[in-house]
Amino acid sequence: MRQVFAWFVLITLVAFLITGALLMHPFGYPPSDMDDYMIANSQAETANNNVVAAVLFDYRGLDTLGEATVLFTAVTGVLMLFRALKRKENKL
Amino acid sequence: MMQYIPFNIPFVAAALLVGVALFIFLFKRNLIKIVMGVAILSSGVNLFLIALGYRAGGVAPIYTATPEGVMVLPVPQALTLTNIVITVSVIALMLTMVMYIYRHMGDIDAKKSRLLKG
Amino acid sequence: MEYLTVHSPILIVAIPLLAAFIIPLLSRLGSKVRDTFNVSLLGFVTFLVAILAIDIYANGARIYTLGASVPELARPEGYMVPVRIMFQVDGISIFMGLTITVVALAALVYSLQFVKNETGQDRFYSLFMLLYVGMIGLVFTGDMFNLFVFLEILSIAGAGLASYRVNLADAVEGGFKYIVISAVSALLVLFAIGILYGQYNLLSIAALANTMQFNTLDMIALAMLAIAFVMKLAGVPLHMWAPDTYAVAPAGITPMIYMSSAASMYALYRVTFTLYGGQFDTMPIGWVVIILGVLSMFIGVMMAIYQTDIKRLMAYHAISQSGYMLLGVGVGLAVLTDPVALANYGRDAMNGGIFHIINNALYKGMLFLTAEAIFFRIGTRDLNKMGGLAHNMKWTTIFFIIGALAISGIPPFNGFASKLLIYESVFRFNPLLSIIAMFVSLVTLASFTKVFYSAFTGPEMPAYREVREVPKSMIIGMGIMVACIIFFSIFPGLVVDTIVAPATDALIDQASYINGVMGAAP
Amino acid sequence: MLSKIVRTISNQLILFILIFGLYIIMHGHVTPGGGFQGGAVVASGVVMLIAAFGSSEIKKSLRESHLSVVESSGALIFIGMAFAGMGTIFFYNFLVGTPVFGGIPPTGPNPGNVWTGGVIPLMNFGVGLKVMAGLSAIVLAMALFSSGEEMEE
Repeated sequence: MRQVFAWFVLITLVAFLITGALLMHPFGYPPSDMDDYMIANSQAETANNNVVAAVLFDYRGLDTLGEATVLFTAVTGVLMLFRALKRKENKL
Repeated sequence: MMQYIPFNIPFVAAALLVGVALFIFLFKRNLIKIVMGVAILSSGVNLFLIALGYRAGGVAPIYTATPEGVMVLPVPQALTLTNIVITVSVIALMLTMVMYIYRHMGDIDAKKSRLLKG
Repeated sequence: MEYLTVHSPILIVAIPLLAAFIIPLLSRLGSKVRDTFNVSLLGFVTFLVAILAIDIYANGARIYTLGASVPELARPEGYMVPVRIMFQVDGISIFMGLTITVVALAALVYSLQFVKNETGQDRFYSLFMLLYVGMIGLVFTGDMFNLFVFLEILSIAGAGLASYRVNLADAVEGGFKYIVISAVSALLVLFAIGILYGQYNLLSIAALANTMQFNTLDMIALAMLAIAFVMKLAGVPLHMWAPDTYAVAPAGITPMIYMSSAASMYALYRVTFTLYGGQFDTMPIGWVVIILGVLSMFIGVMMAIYQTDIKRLMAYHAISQSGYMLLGVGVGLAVLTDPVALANYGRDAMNGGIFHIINNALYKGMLFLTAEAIFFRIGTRDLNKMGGLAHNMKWTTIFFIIGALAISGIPPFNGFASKLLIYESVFRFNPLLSIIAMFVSLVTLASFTKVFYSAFTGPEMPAYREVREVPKSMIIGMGIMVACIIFFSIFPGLVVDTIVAPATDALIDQASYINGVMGAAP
Repeated sequence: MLSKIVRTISNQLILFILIFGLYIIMHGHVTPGGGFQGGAVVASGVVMLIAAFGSSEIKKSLRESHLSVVESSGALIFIGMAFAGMGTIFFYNFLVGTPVFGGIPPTGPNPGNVWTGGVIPLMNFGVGLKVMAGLSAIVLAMALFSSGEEMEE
């Protein structure tokens, strides 16, 4: 029963996804209002040849800060979990 | 939109990758496989994002010594980079937890655990 | 002061972030310095939130565009779409911001003594700040992808903190469950963002709402976003992770993880009201939210009755209480396109649902803290092994009684105020839903009476004769929340008018959210 | 610990990997690459050393607490550059037009000039430090844990 239900969920979701994929804009011809601005102005506004770097660190800088924060969070979490539990009585 | 179907193969491929990941989450109970499922799901999303930004005949959006011509969209590349780093972080933390679960239980099969069964 | 007001949206996010980066360096100076730094810093952030709130209630929503030459310049001059990331703080954002900040302050003060004897404290506090940053950024941001990034920050920090007590197998498993659910839901969100981006080449919420065409793809994206956020807020068909994670997380973190569920609820509201609001008929989505709410209420409380682990019991009650919020706001969503019904009862229902978020954050968070205080002293969460704790833990007992009465909706307390709003308005929408809500409230009361009798009353048990009251900082942490509960209980009308009504207006008024970025409507 | 051949070769290779990683980091604003990619390259060099010499050998010269400090400072450089723009706004690129990395490249394709980009090269440097230290710390901690060694607090 559980298996049948799981298959049902899976097939429904994949059908949704593939419908979505087929309905997308034609591959290779995306709409590009926002990106055209960045391509045209990144050199003048951010003094930067690499448009991707301009997007990463200037236009969408907070995302990159967030991304760096995610990595920091993960490293902090990993090191916190691998800490020694020395000062506790109930060790592993 | 039907006339574009042959050009939409990359999007369909991304959707299928996501489907593979969903299959893993629904049917597999080995914790390492679940972690791999997250990685595959993330790859599917990455492929989807990168495919969104492709422009036919475009070059990389970097002006240094580049040929003249239309450039592919830069934003999806930035989003993909962000998602890659985020996935690395998530997987590192997940694997840490799997290592601890293995140490506690001597096994990484979720069926043997009281909490992870559901 | 002027400078602080202008820049407060970003400072509220960036200062705790800076603190999280500094704490590993700072803790070399000793734990006293670090603790003082943490508390005073969060106090300063609370002050910033307060001045931002005053400014927003006086002058309306605020836009802060990162990296532009002036904060209000959401779009580059002479260009039709926004390019940069912006923070867009309106009534509901600042409402969530206030709630999160109060809970975080109480949880931080509580944690000071709680983790005193553990190792790895500097990283604990670092992650605590990051969890706070994730939540506050999630509610402030006006950009879909930025929302995803903050969702990931709060998920990873929450999962790391949930398995803080790695020597317990359950803790690691609870954390693992949480991170799997979070990763899957976040990636679903990202897929939906990809669909929206591919169609409109936009990422700003306001600009997307402005150009939304409501075609099939948009509906698929909406379904994915809704599934992802319901998964994250532990609505009932997808609630499996919540009891496990809430039960194992250390004290101080459980209320925070609970708040991150509330932040996901905010994201759900933001998507359904602001992104997909407008001309589109929201009746079916409203009914989906209502049904989710009723299921969460009912199943959550029914599961809670059988629990013997005090924190699992409270976790199921948390699920059940989320149902009230979904119910109230769902009714508002269902009648969003019907101005008469909206004015008659829809607005009241939403007021009730939103007021319930802050009430619930306070008393539920407080109850989690009292449960963890018991665990701290007697080392078990099993209700059958407790008894007679009222003799030695007087403050905890009083706090527990206040929280239990508030959560059951007993009249003088704030839980009653928000539940009454929900009952009255939902009754006019559909009487059956209101009756279910009252029934759930009664069962909640019964369940907490059971906890009270088995844990606190009865003769002093010999095993717990040596149990003392918890340390002072833990009492202060709980006391902050109790003070807020009592304030809200005495002045519910004032609170609803001051902070809840602007939040409801911000959700309903999609046009002004869009105009903030896109300029006046053509 | 692997064989002597592997150890000798990785000892020689690490230098090139470091230089290549630093090149990718510092040219992030001109050519493809940047802090994340370059940091990952350097971290992969550290992983190679851990694989070749074994984690207990590496631990003698490279402690996670040191890596943690490097990581925090990288993050502080990044957020510090963002805060430095606070005179105008958070994340404002205030160095454009100043003598420090302030050159503005001509519009359109050009040969590229490292002395451009404003705060972006500095941010790339901070991110690079952070990523190399962070990823190395994760791998080192995992290697130490699986070889059963206790970690410092």
